Amino acid sequence: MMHKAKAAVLRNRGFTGAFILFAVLFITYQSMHPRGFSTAVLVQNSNEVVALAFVAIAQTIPVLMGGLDLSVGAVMTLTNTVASHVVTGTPLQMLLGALLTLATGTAFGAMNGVIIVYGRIQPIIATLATGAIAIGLALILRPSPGGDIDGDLNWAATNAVFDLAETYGFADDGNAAWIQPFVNIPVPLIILLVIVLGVWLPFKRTVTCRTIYAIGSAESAAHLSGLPIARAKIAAFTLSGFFASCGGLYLAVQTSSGNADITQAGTYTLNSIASVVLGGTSLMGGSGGPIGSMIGAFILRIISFFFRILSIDPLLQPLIEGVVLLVAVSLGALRTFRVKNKLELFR
Amino acid sequence: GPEIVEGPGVDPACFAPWSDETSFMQWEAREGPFRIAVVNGFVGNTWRIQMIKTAKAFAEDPSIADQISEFKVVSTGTDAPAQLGAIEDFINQGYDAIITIAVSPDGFDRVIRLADRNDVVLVPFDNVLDTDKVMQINEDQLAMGRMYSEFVLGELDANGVTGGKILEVRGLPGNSVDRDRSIGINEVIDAHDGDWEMVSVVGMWDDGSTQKVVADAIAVHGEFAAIVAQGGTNGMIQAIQDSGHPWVPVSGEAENGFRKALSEYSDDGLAGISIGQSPGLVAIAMKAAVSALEGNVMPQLISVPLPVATHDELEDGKNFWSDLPDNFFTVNEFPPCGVNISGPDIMAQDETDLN
Amino acid sequence: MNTSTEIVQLHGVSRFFGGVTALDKVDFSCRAGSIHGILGENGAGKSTLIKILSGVLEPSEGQIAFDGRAVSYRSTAEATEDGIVCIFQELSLVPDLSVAENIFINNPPRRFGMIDTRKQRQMAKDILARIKCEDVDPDATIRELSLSRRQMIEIAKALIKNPRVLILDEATSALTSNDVQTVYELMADLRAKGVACIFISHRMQEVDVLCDRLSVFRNGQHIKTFDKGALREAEIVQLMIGREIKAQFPPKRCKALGETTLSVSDLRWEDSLNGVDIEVRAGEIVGLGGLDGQGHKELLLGLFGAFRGVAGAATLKGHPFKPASPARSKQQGLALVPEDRKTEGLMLEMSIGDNLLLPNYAGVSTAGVIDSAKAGAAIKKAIALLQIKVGSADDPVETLSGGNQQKVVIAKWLMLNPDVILLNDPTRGIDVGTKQEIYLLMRDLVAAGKSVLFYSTDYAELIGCCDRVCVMYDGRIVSELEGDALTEEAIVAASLNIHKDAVA
Amino acid sequence: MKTLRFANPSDRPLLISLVTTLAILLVGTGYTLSTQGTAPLFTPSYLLQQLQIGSFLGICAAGMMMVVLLGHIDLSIPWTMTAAAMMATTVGGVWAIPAGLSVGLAVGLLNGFGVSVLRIPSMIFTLGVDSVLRGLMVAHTGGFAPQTEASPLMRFLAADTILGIPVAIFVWAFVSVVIATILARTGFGKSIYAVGVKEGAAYLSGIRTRRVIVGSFVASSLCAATAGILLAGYSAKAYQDMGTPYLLPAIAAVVLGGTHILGGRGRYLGTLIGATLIVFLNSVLSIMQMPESYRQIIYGVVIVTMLLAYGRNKQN
Ligand SMILES: Nc1ncnc2c1ncn2[C@@H]1O[C@H](COP(=O)(O)OP(=O)(O)OP(=O)(O)O)[C@@H](O)[C@H]1O
Ligand SMILES: Nc1ncnc2c1ncn2[C@@H]1O[C@H](COP(=O)(O)OP(=O)(O)OP(=O)(O)O)[C@@H](O)[C@H]1O
Ligand SMILES: [Mg+2]
Ligand SMILES: [Mg+2]
Repeated sequence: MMHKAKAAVLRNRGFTGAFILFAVLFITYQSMHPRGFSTAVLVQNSNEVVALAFVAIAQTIPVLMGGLDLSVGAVMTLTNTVASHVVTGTPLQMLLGALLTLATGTAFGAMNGVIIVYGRIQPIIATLATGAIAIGLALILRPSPGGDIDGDLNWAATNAVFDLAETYGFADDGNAAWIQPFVNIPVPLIILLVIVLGVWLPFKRTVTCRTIYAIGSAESAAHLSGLPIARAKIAAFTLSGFFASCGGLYLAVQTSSGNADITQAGTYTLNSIASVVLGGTSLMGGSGGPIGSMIGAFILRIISFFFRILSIDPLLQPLIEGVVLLVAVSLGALRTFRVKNKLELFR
Repeated sequence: GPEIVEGPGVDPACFAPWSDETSFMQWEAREGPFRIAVVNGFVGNTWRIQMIKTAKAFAEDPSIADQISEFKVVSTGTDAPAQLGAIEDFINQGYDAIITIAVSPDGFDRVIRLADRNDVVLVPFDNVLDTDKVMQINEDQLAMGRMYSEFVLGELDANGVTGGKILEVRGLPGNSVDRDRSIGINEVIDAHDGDWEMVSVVGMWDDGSTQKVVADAIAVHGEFAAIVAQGGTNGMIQAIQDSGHPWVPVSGEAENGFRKALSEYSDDGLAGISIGQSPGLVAIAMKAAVSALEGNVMPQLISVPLPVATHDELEDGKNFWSDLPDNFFTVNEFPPCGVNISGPDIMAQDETDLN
Repeated sequence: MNTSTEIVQLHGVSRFFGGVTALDKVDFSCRAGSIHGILGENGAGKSTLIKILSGVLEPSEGQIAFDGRAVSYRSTAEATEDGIVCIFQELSLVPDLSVAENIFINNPPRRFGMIDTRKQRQMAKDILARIKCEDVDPDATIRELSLSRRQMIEIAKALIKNPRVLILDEATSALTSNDVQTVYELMADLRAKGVACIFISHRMQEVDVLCDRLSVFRNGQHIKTFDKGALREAEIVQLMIGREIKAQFPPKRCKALGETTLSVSDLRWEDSLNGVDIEVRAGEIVGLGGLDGQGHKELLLGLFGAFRGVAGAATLKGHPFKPASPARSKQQGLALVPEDRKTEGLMLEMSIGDNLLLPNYAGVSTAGVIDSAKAGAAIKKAIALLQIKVGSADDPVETLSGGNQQKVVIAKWLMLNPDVILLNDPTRGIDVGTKQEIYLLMRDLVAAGKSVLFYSTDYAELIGCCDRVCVMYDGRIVSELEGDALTEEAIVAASLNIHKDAVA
Repeated sequence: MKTLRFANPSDRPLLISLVTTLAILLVGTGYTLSTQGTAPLFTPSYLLQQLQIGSFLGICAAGMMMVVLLGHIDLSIPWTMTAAAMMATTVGGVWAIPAGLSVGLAVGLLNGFGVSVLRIPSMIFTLGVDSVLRGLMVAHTGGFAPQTEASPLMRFLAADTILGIPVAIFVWAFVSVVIATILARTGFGKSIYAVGVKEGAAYLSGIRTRRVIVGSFVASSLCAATAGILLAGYSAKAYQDMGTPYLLPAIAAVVLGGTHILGGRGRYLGTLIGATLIVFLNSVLSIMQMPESYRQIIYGVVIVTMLLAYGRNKQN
């Protein structure tokens, strides 16, 4: 049993490493924060990470397949602008609007998949191009930032469960006894976990998902094994679009608006790749998973949290941030020095 | 949160209300010294670096130093959640005032609500918010656009030019500052009775891009009667020079390089107006934050006078410096506000010398 | 003796790759309840035939019938539905997935529409027990397994599909003899159940032991099909290569040996090498024998500098030698023909010429710039030396057949004129004719004063080719056999370390 | 299908991108003819000017190609350009260009080290290096108030002309000849392809793969540094963030030129044409005063359409 557990940890050493790094950073930050471990700080932390976490998850699935999706940030931005137009009105209209937003991103992802599979274009390039298209569409939808998403929704979705109950007046405005164990949990965290686990865990147990891993690990073997390759590729990009649109939708709710910000889209795409790597997923594909990337996104965010509690020269902050990122991604590399068979370095 | 009160506000010479309709705000007075944070967005350009240096230097300035007990500056990049998160973090940490350059004119509802609940003074400046719920500080971008056009049209009138092409070099697409300046520019030109054809290119407020698009435009359109640029003006001058285009009336930002060129070539016929967004705005924002915390009545929207200089008003060592780099922004000080940290002081010296 | 129901039939099937005709109007059939061996040189079209049968490739022309009904498979999935299951020459396992996931890769047990991992693990355990691989953890990733274990998993993966036609394309080439035995039993079992097995192997003994019927292919054409025992081995070989083979192995020359070129003492690396002592002299072919996984590959790679932390002493041509990197070893006169030509030896999509020059650009450059005259001459020389069958040296090397690809790998090293040549199973998956050419070449090399260290899985080859054979067991050399002592029995005994154990 | 089958399949991308470039110029000319009745796009002065401006992108793309052929990517180009330009102008005088190039050399060595020795995916390592460089330049500007004026030699190389032809074009041509020679005619170049096809096999062939990788990254960074120095010369000064507009176009130029993004395949001529295509596309869109939104969409559509026309990955 011990032996098996050890083997399992070894097989997931990227994830384990990421988790430990995250825990160390997070606990250090919280203990240094004047209001560490309080609901307010947790709420703030989760708000900041949700959009990036969604985009990082969106990135993970194509990466597992051995491709990169350079359009995730752009799809997030596109759906953000869509949401800023349609998530308004009555609760029912808002719900429909949210679904429409998610459908837009999912459809865009599916289109990526179709272009990649039937056009036989490398994902990294295809999505570089479709990302530009997404940004163009976003700019048409929102030539300048704006939109008016319901303030209550914004407040309820970006706070703790208590505020959610209070805003919508259920569970005795958050004072009912049954809800007490949950009142301090940040809503954004719940949204993130429910969507990710709700979609990923079932998906993980399908042949399509297995095919995604298989393609990333050895595409020719997947082909010879008769796995549904085209379906899996399209599914991977479709899911990527879906998760990116979750990010866009949350961003819209969080900011009550839409913004076709090109640089922000680029930043999110690059940060999503960094999160995936920090989370222990191999860019070559085949191993890792979205949960790791979520943790990777947390790590990436926490690095900059420290600037708010430490006194560091503001003009040195970008340098420190860059160095820490470089060191963090290099940590995993220490393993390569222990590799005794140099040929293993090349796979 | 603040109360909406009747004017007039404190120290109107420094904190000038935007217009007659501007409302006034008042927070409950508290005891200093205060904890103040600046949450910047993007950091990789000279303007922002100069702004951050000004902020740090001003925090040490005797006129305000003893009212500030803790001062922190962070840059979040162009990432809305990160910027909102940083503001919220400082609210959680119990900071008294938070000064910010918003990455987007929208989307701050939540932190405004939080700031009000926690009695934190939130002061956006430069890129301000499309809201009247917070105290903000800016130069009037619309007026700036109008002045750009008025100046070049005035020059053209004086030279007896009644028609032709005018090149407009725009900034970052989707940005509200770009939008406002462009509206101002076009409004005035449309209203003029000359026969003008507008050609508009996107220079991203960046010297390189501007130089490229202006060179392109000159290559294709031949000659322009005037060039109205909002930024990247060093690049515009360079492109005019390299293409051999005659000097025509131009407008532009307040970079040192542009002013150097205006002064150098004004005898050859280069006429220009330089109006800049000043990195020194941050100092006024800090001052306004402290004033608000002290319980003074403050205008909701504070207008900082436009620092205008035309080619005939330039004076070396005063409003530009011929021996200093092109990129830094000449206008940094606002004497009516007691903000006297000049551009060369900020950029030419090491911080340690300054303090 | 058999039921003689023709389960698959091909009529006039051809397959073209661009200009290459891989299969030329082939008529072929195979019966249920039989084991059908397919023989042929490299590039004869065997793999192409079975790829067409199993839906990987579509025929350019011709018809296929299964159970008397015309079919045209567009994917392996469709073929699998009819019960045609293939174990390919290139492994179809996914390295990062677990053993259980690989075995049940596209038909996992499900519960509520989702994969039931617990049941999958249990079923994997069962099938692993059936193929006597109980030592394999169903949760281990394929990456963690040895090549022979992987081939067994591949067989397990085929078995759970309940094949009616089971195709093994050189699926036993890397198996240990124990596993080969298991596979024989499995196949006999399947035959009894009425399954048709199609078996491709270059190991004549295997084919001989196992098959009921044999078909010979040559140049994409079906030459002949006959029952086992109808023809003698020599006749079969003649059918395969289209000419008669006189002696299988070139004569060993009893020339006086030269100096010791490579000597190694107490070489250690990780768990795989536990103190190897070996000496190779100029003019000598030294064989490495033993069961799979006893450290041969590690010894060769370690000597060539591909490993870190190799301990022990070595001398090369009298000078102390520390394996540092392939580049250094190359400079010092070592060459290695690696195990897997496709992934370790060649750049498949690069041209034949570029592949030949790969280790040797310095030799054909002046002042860092390639001298095209020199380069062209070198390529021509290499092609001529090994009689590589090429259209143009600018064609990608992947267009060559396996044997010719292997020749390219060997040729690129010979161009450097190395003193010691390390060969890691160079004849695996190579046809008899080419094998013979390689044996001859090895002899020519040692005659020219080179040394060869030669690992092979084929005992006959070791006996026929080598002047001396060192048998490895558990990372050590346990026995050295020479002259008359060099017999199959002796190698087997040493491989199982019987002799040693008796002493200890 | 049949009609597009000329001599060598690897020539197809070249031909398509060449035709597309011409088509872009024709569309632009159609626009200028209809709006102002002139056709300046086919005048030598316009073409030379575009090539002059294009030389910065062209040089970046040449370097990027060296890395893409390995199957890697260099995301540190933006701030390598900026850092090289800023260090060059800070040092100034005759040492300006050597200073800028040393920045390139240092960055290339660092990138190469991270990718080949630490074996961190280039996508992430170069991204990290890019942000470190940005941090360094922010700190540099913040603490040292550097000079930003280009030296006379930098001005000459980027903005002057010889016999009416911009010097920058000669620089681009020089870089092109060097890179094309390396790739086609040297062992180092062939080794780049080999490592791009299969690093393990290259290593076992006795190629010093680490050196090859380091060498390619150095080449990429040196090209970026050269482009940065030229750009600073062209603008007469160095400024923060000057390299950012060059990253994605450089990747696009390489790919539109027919280089396979996963490495191992591609010809320099393609990259040259790819860079030219992007320069003219940018210029024509700017002339047509295309709003940013449509401009982005057109970029995307052009890339996808062209790659579809190339019909890559036809195997399987
Ligand atoms: N994808 C392909 N493209 C071009 N030619 C091919 C391709 N696949 C096979 N060929 C050619 O078809 C012929 C038959 O190949 P095949 O793989 O069937 O031979 P084989 O009998 O299995 O040989 P081996 O014993 O080496 O496995 C060879 O000449 C080979 O080069
Ligand atoms: N291509 C490579 N990628 C990553 N690591 C490598 C590579 N080649 C070698 N190494 C590692 O670097 C170290 C030295 O390697 P090696 O001896 O193969 O290279 P070399 O060119 O001979 O360099 P040196 O002799 O100076 O160490 C070893 O620890 C090896 O694992
Ligand atoms: Mg075969
Ligand atoms: Mg070494």
